[in-house]
Amino acid sequence: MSSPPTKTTKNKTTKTAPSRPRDHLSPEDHLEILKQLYLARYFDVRLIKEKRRGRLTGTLYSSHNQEAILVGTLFPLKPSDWISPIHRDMPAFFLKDMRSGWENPDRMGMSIEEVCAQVWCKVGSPGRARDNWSHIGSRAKHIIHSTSMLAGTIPVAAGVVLADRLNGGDAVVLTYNGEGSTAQGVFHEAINFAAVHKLPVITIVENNQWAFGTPLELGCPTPDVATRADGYGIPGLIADGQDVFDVYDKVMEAIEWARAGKGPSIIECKTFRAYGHGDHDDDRAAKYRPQDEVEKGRSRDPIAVCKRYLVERGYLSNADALAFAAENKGAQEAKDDDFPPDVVAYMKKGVDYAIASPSPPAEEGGMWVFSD
Amino acid sequence: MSSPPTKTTKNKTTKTAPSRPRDHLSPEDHLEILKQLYLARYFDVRLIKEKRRGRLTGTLYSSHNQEAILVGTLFPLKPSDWISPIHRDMPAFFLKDMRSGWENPDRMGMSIEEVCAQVWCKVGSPGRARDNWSHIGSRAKHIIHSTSMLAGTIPVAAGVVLADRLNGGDAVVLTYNGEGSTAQGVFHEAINFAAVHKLPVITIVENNQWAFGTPLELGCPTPDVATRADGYGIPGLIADGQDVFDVYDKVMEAIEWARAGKGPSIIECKTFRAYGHGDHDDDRAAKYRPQDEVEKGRSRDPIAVCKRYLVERGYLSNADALAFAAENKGAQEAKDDDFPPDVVAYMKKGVDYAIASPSPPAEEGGMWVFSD
Amino acid sequence: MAATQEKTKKNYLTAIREALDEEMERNPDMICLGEDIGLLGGAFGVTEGLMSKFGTHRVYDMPISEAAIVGVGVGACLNGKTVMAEMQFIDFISCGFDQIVNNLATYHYRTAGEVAMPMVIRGPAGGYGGGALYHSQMNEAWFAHSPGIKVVCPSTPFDAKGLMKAALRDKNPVLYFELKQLYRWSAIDEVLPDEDYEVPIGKAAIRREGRDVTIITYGQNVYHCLDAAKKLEEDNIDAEVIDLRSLVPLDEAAIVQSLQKTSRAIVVNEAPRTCGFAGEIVARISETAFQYLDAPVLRVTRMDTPVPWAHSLERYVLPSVEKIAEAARSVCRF
Amino acid sequence: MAATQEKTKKNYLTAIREALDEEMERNPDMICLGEDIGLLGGAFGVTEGLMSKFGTHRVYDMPISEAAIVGVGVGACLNGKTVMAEMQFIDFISCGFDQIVNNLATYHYRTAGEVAMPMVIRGPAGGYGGGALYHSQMNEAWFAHSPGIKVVCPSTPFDAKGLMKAALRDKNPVLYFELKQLYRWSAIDEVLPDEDYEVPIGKAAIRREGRDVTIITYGQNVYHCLDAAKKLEEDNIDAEVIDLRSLVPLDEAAIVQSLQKTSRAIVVNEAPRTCGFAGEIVARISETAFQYLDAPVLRVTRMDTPVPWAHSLERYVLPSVEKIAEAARSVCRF
Ligand SMILES: Cc1ncc(C[n+]2csc(CCOP(=O)(O)OP(=O)(O)O)c2C)c(N)n1
Ligand SMILES: Cc1ncc(C[n+]2csc(CCOP(=O)(O)OP(=O)(O)O)c2C)c(N)n1
Ligand SMILES: [Mg+2]
Ligand SMILES: [Mg+2]
Repeated sequence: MSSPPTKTTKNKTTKTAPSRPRDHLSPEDHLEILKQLYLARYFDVRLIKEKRRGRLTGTLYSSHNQEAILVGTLFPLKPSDWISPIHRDMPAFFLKDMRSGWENPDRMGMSIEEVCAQVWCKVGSPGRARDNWSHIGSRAKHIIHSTSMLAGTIPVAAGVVLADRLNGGDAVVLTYNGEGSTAQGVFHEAINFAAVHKLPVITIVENNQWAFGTPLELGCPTPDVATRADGYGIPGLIADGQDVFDVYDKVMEAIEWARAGKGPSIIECKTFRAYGHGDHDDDRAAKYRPQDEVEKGRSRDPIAVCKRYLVERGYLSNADALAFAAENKGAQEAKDDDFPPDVVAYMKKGVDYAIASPSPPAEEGGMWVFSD
Repeated sequence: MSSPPTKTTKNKTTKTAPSRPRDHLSPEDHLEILKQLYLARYFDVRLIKEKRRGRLTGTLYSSHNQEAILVGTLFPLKPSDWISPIHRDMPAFFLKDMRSGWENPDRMGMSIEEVCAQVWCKVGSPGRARDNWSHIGSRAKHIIHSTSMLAGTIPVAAGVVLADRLNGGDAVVLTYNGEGSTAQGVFHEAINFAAVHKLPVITIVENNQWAFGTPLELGCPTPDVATRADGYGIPGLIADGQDVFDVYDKVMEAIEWARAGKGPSIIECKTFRAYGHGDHDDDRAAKYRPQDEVEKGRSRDPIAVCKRYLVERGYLSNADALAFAAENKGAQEAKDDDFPPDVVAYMKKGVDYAIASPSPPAEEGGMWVFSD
Repeated sequence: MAATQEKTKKNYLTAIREALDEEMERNPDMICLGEDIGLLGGAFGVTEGLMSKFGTHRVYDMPISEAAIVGVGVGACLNGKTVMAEMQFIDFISCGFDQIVNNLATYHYRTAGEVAMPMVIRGPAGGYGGGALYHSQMNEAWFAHSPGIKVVCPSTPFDAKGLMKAALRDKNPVLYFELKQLYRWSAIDEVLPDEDYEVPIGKAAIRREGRDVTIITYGQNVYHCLDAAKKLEEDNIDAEVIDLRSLVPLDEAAIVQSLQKTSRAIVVNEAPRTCGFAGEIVARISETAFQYLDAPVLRVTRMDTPVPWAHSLERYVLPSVEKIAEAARSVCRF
Repeated sequence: MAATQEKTKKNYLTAIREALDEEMERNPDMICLGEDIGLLGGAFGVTEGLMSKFGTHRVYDMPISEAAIVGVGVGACLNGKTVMAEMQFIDFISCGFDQIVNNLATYHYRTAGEVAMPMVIRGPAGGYGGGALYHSQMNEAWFAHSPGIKVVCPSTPFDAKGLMKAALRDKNPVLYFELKQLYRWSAIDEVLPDEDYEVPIGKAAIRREGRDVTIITYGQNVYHCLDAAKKLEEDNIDAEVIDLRSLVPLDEAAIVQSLQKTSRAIVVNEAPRTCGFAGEIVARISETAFQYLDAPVLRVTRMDTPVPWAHSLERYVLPSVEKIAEAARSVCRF
């Protein structure tokens, strides 16, 4: 035993253009993807500002700099597919099935109003403000509700698609996880089960290098989290988490694999957490994370990366690319006019609704313990 | 994603002789190993007979046909190394550190008397008959006590060697597990932690193809359980569990790796469960397991395999090999004179002690809840 | 001819198996998850025959992964299934604990009623069999303390079948404790009704009427209490024995009604004493029936120890007929 | 000059941190395991400074693996270490539940005393902070019901430090519940002794003397009870407030002594009602002090619900000064 085993998981990006799933996207799709990146970023920026103004009570787990993962994973889904987002994935709730139309009331995603009502802790939330932050979901919209317990939703996801298969469906499910969460026992139990039964469970690992105050190497023994897939004999892909199209390609591969009945996979998206773990951690994070690491990690803004690609491909003019300069701006710097007006207006509807929505009546605290 | 990832774990047996750890064993060591196989087998045979005569109350989890794993993993250990056996590893308790002398009262293994007293549920057990079957241990002898919860002792093993390292020791720890147990969440948590800190935790997987009534493929998605190692970037070796020397070689490799500070490893020993899961399951097992599978699985008796090798190497004469014909005999068939007399005598001491030992006084039921 | 044929009595285990079988038949959306429940038919044979009858897509031999068993069940319920999840021994439920108390039990609450969780988690429980620390537990109190799960524990074949049916038709998660010592205890075999029936969750049964003291219990201790009641006749004490059958929800009315008559009570169960369900009953009585009490309510429970292996030790820590009778005498003397 | 300098008061969090720091110094065999406890210094900063002072070989930033945190701790104890294991929130203890109740808690028992387990598991607990279902739990009853673990819950900086020291010197596993709402609540800041001290495990404290009714509580509810006691003065009710500090072992003598004086009691805690520790106290009182009672013992607890998020909801289900005062009035009216 003189050398450690060679690694099977490698970045499978280096294919040539013709077979890339992204090439089936229309020019409009490309622009829509950029728009969704703006929306995800604006949502986050807006909430951070609201929180600083003292208008929100909960902790904010910013998805800044990680938006390409959300947009890139959600865009390839069918409406009937399932997802289970966690704390850092708030925009996923409304980005799901955005392709069916931002204003379409029947789309299989939450409305911005519902999501904002949740953030504002109002009764208009799909969970009527009974559990906090990202712990919402919707059976109707095929969004799994999570608890706080990290990785705890992966077995649930497996059960959902098990049932779906029994019902003759062909849905896949995407579960979202931080790299730190992959250390949980239930991560193993669930993926093992899914692999045994070749269930269409796609585990998205948002590897932002930090789990709260703990760096990757103290939570995971291998430099790539995708390596965890090797233990189950399932594909482990690595995507550039700053590049929405690379994420899109990898997820599309995984979806096809899963829908064909070949089973689960893990997609590691390499990224970097822009701020503290939550907004309460911003100041401390500045101490435990080296400044140069932070600068490097934030140097490839997903909006900028996307724009560059769109310009290269001729989908976006240079002038349009410069029009809304949200990229490379912190939450405080970024102004409303750094974003397309329809993005700002969309969010405004959500915020207005949330503010108008009442707090839940106290007696509801005692309700719904049991179903009758 | 057209093909599943290639497998990194392969059987590393096919080395040429000179570098094999076994070649450092003396002729006497080779004969001692055969003797230990006899002893492990005789212990099991004897208990099955005692149980059939109604003299034992607990369930017996026979290690018949799996003895090469116990002897082959324990022989290369230093006295100060740690082990944590589970239900199918009863002989491990007394086989540990047998090289320091079967009768040596200071050796770092349990006496046959202690182990028999446990089986007979008597106060002479190291655990004073407070918990059943294999749930004994000894801090003094570096044997970790297990609970029933499968894989639950792996984190304990990691903690033991973590502490040992802090104390300046160089001990390794072997944990024993069935292939079915590797599906437990805590298996993942513990090996992940050990891998992060490169702790000398060697996970022995006795892959006997069945977990109670569940075949391998319903518990593990890959044909080789050693593949689980790939997920942690640690070595996963496969040994022929019927061949005590192959097991010895692989464990020796893992021990050197671990003592050199290179971290944990998993050693899968391919074997086959001879009987039912426990003796209560013998009749049902005959129904859920195809008869030809059972016959094939039992066709390479570890005693026979060992003898053949010893004869080939010239350590054992053909005549001596025929002298005690325990191999290929079921528990009912095998007679005392199929075993070397000193093996039978050794066990007899244990049984006599156990029978003479009293049941624990009732009041002890209320004792030792807390330490004072 | 069939009419005159004597009906066969059935044991507790068969009663559970029949309920599972009939509900699998009745409800095509029901699936079963557990270790060794299919090919083998379960460690005790409770699920024997289910896989061959209903197929591998309705009966799953799961990996040894209690958290995944529960979590997968939660997902299946979320997507329209009814789930029976077996714990091979109820002791191993601790390995799936988080999924039960934080995910399954709270799902309906968190979603303001959007999602129901029709799951039954069942498994062999209880001591008195030499099973030692990890094959003897009665850990119902952990779950009674976790809002959102119903908890039942039948003591007869009739109740075992009827409560299982009720549990599998309930929209809420139900923890169903079965006593492995009762599985094949022929003394309690019963003829079961031919027709479909349920035993409603939340209703206690009076196993023996009496005027002097109420003995409140459930599970296999019911039989210890009945034996103790017989013994107490010698002391001219006429004991009433209540078998709760359901712990959550609890039939408080049955308890209060009995206390109005007897004014004295003891509570018997085999779980560890501190924070066990016996204590809960004492507290409920204090809150709802204090005015009827002529004596303190005493508990006969396991000592605050694990269940040890050796017979001598196990008997020492668990409730016994003698300990029950003695406690009853003591409250009657008060 | 130092002598005349005014001593600084310290908060609850600092008291815990000082105890950890001093014990790490005193006991070279002590190690700390937990998520984000090193580099970051803990989610709340309780372990701040420990890693830089004692090094990465005594303070471990663990993977997000509660079962491994406990299990590794068990192994370290087995091999001579004293372990402090942090749960980032006590709610996550459910993910390490099996290792605690079946492995850690029973180790001494199973080995007939061969092996002691000097481990303290601690973590932020309790509601009233808008933490919702998974950042608000008080799940002490699960562990009080699991023989072999001591359970403590300090309410003041002095007790927090003294109980932590006692816990870290105890040979048994101790679950140490700290109230996150008290961490930095300056109203309870105290000057802590310069010299080393312990608060013995198993001793209650009387926070207010009174003649009419005994209010038994612990944790942050101590302050609600003291406020209620003040309110009750308006009704000419003189309440005694007992802060248990330790649940296992329990200071029964303190309770009985108080009841001999007051003859009336209520019990207040923020855990769910059924099978919570409040019920246990009612049962103990029934067993040991029934003869002194002039009224039923009532409980003021969380409703049998999870802790919901929105302020309106959370307040509705948790004990409040008003609910406590009302229960006390009601037993005094009885
Ligand atoms: C079982 C469990 N243990 C601990 C926590 C506390 N916790 C919340 S987020 C977090 C860090 C998560 O890191 P990672 O998975 O990398 O996700 P990220 O926050 O970086 O997106 C921790 C430890 C938890 N929520 N659940
Ligand atoms: C956590 C847990 N779940 C379930 C069981 C019940 N159980 C005992 S042994 C066993 C099968 C073990 O199979 P394997 O690991 O392959 O070991 P083998 O018996 O084949 O040696 C099961 C399911 C247990 N002991 N612990
Ligand atoms: Mg992370
Ligand atoms: Mg096996």
